Amino acid sequence: MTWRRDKTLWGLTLGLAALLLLNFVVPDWFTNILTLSLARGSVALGLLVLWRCGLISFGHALYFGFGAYTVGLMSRYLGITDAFLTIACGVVTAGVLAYGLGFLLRQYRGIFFALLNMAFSMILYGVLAKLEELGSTDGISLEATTYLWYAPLGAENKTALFVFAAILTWGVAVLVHLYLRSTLGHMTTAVRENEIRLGYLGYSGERAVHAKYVISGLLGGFGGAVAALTIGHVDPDSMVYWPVSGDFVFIAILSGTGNVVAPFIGALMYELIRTYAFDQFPGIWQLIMGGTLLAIIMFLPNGLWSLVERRRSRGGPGSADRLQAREEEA
Amino acid sequence: MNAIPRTRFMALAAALAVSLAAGAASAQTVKVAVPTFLTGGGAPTYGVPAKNGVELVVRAINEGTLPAPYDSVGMAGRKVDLVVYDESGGGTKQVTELRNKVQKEGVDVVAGYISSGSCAAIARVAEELQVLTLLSICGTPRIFEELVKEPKYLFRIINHSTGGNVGAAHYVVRKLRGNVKDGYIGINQNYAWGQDAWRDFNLAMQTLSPEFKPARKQQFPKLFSGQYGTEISVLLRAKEKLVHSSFWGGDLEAFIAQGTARGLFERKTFVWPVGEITAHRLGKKFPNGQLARGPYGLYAEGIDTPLNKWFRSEFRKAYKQSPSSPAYHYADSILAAKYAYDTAMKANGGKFPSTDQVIKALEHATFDILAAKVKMSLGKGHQAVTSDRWGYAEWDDAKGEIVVRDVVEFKAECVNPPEGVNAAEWVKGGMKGAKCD
Amino acid sequence: MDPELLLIILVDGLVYGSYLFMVAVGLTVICGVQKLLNVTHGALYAFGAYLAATLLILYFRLDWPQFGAFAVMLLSALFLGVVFGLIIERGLLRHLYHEDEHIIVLATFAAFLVLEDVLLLIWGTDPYLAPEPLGLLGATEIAGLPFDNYSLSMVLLSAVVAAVLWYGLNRTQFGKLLLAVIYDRELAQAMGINVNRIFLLTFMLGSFLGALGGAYQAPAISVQPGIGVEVIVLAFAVVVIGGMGSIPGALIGSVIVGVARAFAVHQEPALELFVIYMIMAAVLIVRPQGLFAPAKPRTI
Amino acid sequence: MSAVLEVHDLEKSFGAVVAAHDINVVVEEGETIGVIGANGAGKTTFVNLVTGHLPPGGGTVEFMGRSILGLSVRAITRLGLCRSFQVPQVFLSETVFDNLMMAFGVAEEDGAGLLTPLMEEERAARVEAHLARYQIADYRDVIGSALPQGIRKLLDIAMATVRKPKLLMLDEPTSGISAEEKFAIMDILMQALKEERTTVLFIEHDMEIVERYVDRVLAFYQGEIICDAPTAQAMRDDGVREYVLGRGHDAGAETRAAASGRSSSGEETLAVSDLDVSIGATPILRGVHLSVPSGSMCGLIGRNGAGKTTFMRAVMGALSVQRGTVRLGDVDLAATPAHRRAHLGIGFMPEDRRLVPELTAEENVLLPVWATRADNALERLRWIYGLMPEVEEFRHRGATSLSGGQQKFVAFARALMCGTRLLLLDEPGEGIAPIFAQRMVEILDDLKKEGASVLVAESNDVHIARLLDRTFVIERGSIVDDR
Repeated sequence: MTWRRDKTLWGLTLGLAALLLLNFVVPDWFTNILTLSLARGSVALGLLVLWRCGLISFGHALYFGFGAYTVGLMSRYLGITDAFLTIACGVVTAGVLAYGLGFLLRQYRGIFFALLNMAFSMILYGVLAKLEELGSTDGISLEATTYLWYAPLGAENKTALFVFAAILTWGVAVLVHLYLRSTLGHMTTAVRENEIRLGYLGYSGERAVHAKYVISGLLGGFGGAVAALTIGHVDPDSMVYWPVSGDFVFIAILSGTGNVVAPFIGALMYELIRTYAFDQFPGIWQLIMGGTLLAIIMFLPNGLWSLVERRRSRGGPGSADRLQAREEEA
Repeated sequence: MNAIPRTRFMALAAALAVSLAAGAASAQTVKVAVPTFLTGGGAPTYGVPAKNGVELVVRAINEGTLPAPYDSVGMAGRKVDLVVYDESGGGTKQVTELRNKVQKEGVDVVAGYISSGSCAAIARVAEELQVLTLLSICGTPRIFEELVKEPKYLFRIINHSTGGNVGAAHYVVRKLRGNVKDGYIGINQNYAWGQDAWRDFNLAMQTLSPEFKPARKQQFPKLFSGQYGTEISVLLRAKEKLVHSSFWGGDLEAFIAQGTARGLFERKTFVWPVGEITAHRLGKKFPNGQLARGPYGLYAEGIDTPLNKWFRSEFRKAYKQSPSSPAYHYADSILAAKYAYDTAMKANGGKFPSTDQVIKALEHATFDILAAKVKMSLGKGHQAVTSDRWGYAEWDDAKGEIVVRDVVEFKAECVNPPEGVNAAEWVKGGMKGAKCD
Repeated sequence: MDPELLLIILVDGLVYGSYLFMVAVGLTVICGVQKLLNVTHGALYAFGAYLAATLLILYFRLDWPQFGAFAVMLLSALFLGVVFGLIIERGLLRHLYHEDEHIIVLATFAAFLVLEDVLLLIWGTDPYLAPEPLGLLGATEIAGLPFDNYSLSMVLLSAVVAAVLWYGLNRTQFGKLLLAVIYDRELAQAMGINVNRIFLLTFMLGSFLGALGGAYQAPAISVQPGIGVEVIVLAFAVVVIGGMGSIPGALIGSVIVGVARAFAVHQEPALELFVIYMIMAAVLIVRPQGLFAPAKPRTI
Repeated sequence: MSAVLEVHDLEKSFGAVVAAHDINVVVEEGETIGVIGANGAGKTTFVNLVTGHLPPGGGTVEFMGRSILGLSVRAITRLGLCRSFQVPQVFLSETVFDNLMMAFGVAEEDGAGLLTPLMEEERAARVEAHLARYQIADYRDVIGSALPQGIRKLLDIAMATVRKPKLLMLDEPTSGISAEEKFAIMDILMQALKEERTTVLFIEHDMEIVERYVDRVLAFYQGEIICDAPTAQAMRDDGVREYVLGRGHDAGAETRAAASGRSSSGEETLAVSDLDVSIGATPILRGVHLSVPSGSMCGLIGRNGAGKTTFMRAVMGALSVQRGTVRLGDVDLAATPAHRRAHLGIGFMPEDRRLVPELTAEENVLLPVWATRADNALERLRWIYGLMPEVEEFRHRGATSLSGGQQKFVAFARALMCGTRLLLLDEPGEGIAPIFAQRMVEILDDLKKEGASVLVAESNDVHIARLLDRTFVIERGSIVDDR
């Protein structure tokens, strides 16, 4: 089991290639949805890192918004539109915030962790909605994105952004996958099931949670930065308000925690369901989203990825144990 | 990662995508997308009346039953295919939806948007998507001043919000000097519209009559908070007699209910830049006060153009109530589109015009809307100005409805900055170049 | 500071605090007994407000005694409590009690989304106004300012609700059985207590209180789409501040937030928006379990 | 020899309960020390204090010549002071291999090294060697929750030794392991530890284990060390005999059977056959047959973790029955909702008392009556007070203000309140002072004379053997002896 060949890296790379090829086939609006899925998927990936150790944040729009606003403010006040620089800054500022708040949050588990995150995201929402310098509720519109010396316009810019985002997201997913394979990354079950034992092995659960929290904050910032570039606009209502955090948890539930690929598939499914519901049933699209979420919770509690796992578990020795473990978790 | 589920998943996604793409436009109509609030707090007072206004006018356009000059069938001879969709959910969603509507469903014109946040979010995207977009209500002057300085596809068919609040200040200084001698205080919702409204009003007051002082601290309660007991205490305690409030919708209705129970409106005079819509709904329960803005809604009563008479009577017939200003604004945007298409066709020798020709026809144009004339004179010919009307609202027992008395009409050039001047700086700088009378 | 102003701040704070308490108390009851955070509570509040407003409008068309309005509010809350209690508890939560607490929160979040649209399907987007009861009780002058007695009666109502709940929980047989269920479900069952029925009754009670909060607010607000979304975050914050499941905690938490907010509005309006979250963050930093929750037992 | 651990004047109290007082211990390198004492004597608290899990109220702790007072568990562990647990603390959803892999990973990596892959060939080889040393390689791919108790215990200890600690503290290494297995497992363990030259301090109840493996004994009683001496000497110590071994009271054992009042009528009150019960995916009970004849007192005897509590919970309906039947008279309990048992006349006393803290003693006793609305409640209460006059004395005190023993009596009274047909008592004598345990036996004796049907679960039947009409010995979830 433990020594199964690691196919995820190949899968990720194939996925990247497929995405880049897909770009030539699908219509523009679909490219837009794909880019947004990459952004939201990254945030959900951050939630996955936390969720594996039994924690859920109902306030990750905090980091999403932080990354997005960093990009927005750089564009507005510094005139910096370079994608490399703005995304890097968005990621770093979100990471620094997560590092700071992490000292407090790492002491909490369960619903308190979830709600305290929500409280912080609502404080950020309040600040953004209040201050005209930060665009208030109207938000901030971004100048067209540039890539070092390359400054495409119009539809070309969207394609460039998609390619850029896809490659970066690939890199991010690979890094997270490598992290999850590391000793620190493996401290998920350990934190969820038995922090006392972890302490007596020589590492503290709080430190492990802090590390994971920073990683999830970085991913949130990354997602927010990419989303800001994709939308071309940042505003508090659609980036920081609490239902936005709810959407990320929705995607995480939809995806399942099985693999780093899952959140991206989940995010795409989410976008498609939402677009479809909004198109076909404009009056009751919330009802459809809620119904979908309920159905997932009731019938597919381990998310879409469990479909993959289930198929895989039919073959290969030793997989039954892992499946059993999963039932235990439930 | 396993290959099999992935292919299966991609197939599923592709199937979804195909089913989404179905229903793309047929060629022989003008497809008009109308974003408006169908859910959430903006729906009842703004979104739904707006939708009603649009649907009424579009039906009439397709039947050719509008009065002149809009009495031809369709836009440039083609029937209008209307797609109304929800504006709630914030800027991100609106950007995505706009893309979907344009790229997936192939709409030709977008006419709508209530919230400034939506407008700010989609402004550049509309230009990028090259779709003719007529903004209907969202008030922020930043659209053409900051966001899109070289507009091509983006137009706005009403005054931006500065005009309304400057008009309010003019009216206060001219008609309500007695109520403002102890100064004035503001209570506005804590978001962009509320903040802008207070700033414009306050600056205009300072320019027009610096002897009237604003209160030391203004109230900015959270949007949709619904509980105003404490704020009402503060207002009751304040020495200032005049209160500026750009509240709207459910917040305004709750504020009025709670304020009435505590005698607030007997002690203070209120300036409501967007109170007109609520006055419609509350009727007798609406406290007396100043209302804004423009020749719409209540203020359009008694404006005897054939278009306005038709609109008021048909609207009453269809929806059992008078049209409020959002109904006017949305209907006006459709009229603007029709004007542009029809004019462009004429210029094109009777052939259906290209989008560029339609845009050319609309830039710098002057044309009739329901109850007034608009001039597309600002924002390089993309931002309309109209005159602004202010008055004192009162319940009239005899008529059984709210009437407006002491109406003063301010010319468009009086309450709007000249072309090329930033609105906020114009007000701050003493409203130079304003032509009042 | 001016003592009159202090008095006014206190009264304003109590009125706002009682609003918070009425909004949060149902949530905290369910949270305490069933150990779950119920997001549908926001929808219950909205349903309560809608039903009460609709019935009040109808009621005031009749020529019946005006004070019957209060009975109308109470009855609509009772009706909703029973109906929704049954539907949500039996239909949804019963199947999820063995799940992780996060999953239950998410399930109620999903149910909340569904209910919001159901509300729209039933009542449409039109706002409902029924302000008549607001004027029914007259006004009182406190420190030179008129206060409407309806708002003040909310303080009384909160006090009554808190007292009845406290008495019911600590002084009646049913309450003592409830304490046993709260303490340990398995033991309660072994002692012959039908925990399933207690859960259903508790959920109905919590739903009733949520709907009552909405119904009593209905005359003071414009009842329209979206009112549930705002309420749920406030209620969560109060429950977290007071300690999950603690009724005195919810009461004291509400009063603290209410008075702090009134202070901000009178003295420093710019801070109003943050008051509740700052108090919540501060309480959690100092007392992670909230003001009134018991400490957890040792694990090894 | 040099001192590995020096503890001086260690103090700790939880509220009014003194858990450690004036503790002075010096552990020399290479020693094997046994810590003995009744439940609640402060043994585990001692380990918790030394390893940094609990902050001491006072005193000094030096490890390898350096003060470790105030350091975190993590830091102390990294210095080489490790421990195992009474209830094994393993990662239940991970395999044995993965558990150890994690342990090795944390032990071997620090700083940036924590970001290198956990799974690597060389580490895996070390894990395999460790598995072999502790003879658990057969269970390599079994997840923690599915392990037999003894193996789980070994895994717990194996995880604690990954770091090659200077000093290892084991908390009841043989609890929950059957009598046949215990020496085998201890041999494996002590052999492995000797190879690594580890100094060991372990808490143990089983005197056979203590006498066989330990050089020196520390005896705890009510938070204090009452004896610190070489093993043989300690076993002869009066204090140890009185407070730890409890042998001073054994004199009454010869009255066995003499007191058995009525004989059973032959009908069965409780009849359990072929019962299988699992918790999660782990089977706990396998094919249990057990019956309690009407009017008899039966014992269910087995070590910690043998399945006694699981059996009781299954009868009470808290766990679902996978297979088999559970009948009370002619009622099929498996098909009856859990809360109906009290209505049917079954009284249950849980091992850990579980009094509702907000209520008084009497209110706790009355709970079942309120729930079942049974008749004759006052009469029965008076009868119970007659049986246990001490409960009547403190009936108005809050549950939390009572001592552990008093709480046990209240829990007992509560079970009696509705237990008109059958009483299930889970370890009534466990975790309370000998004087209370003695009194408990007296009450059981009285109860027996009244002709009640009772099933008592105990880990050993030393105190109650004479009262039992029938004894079922349970081991690893099966009844192995029925006498």
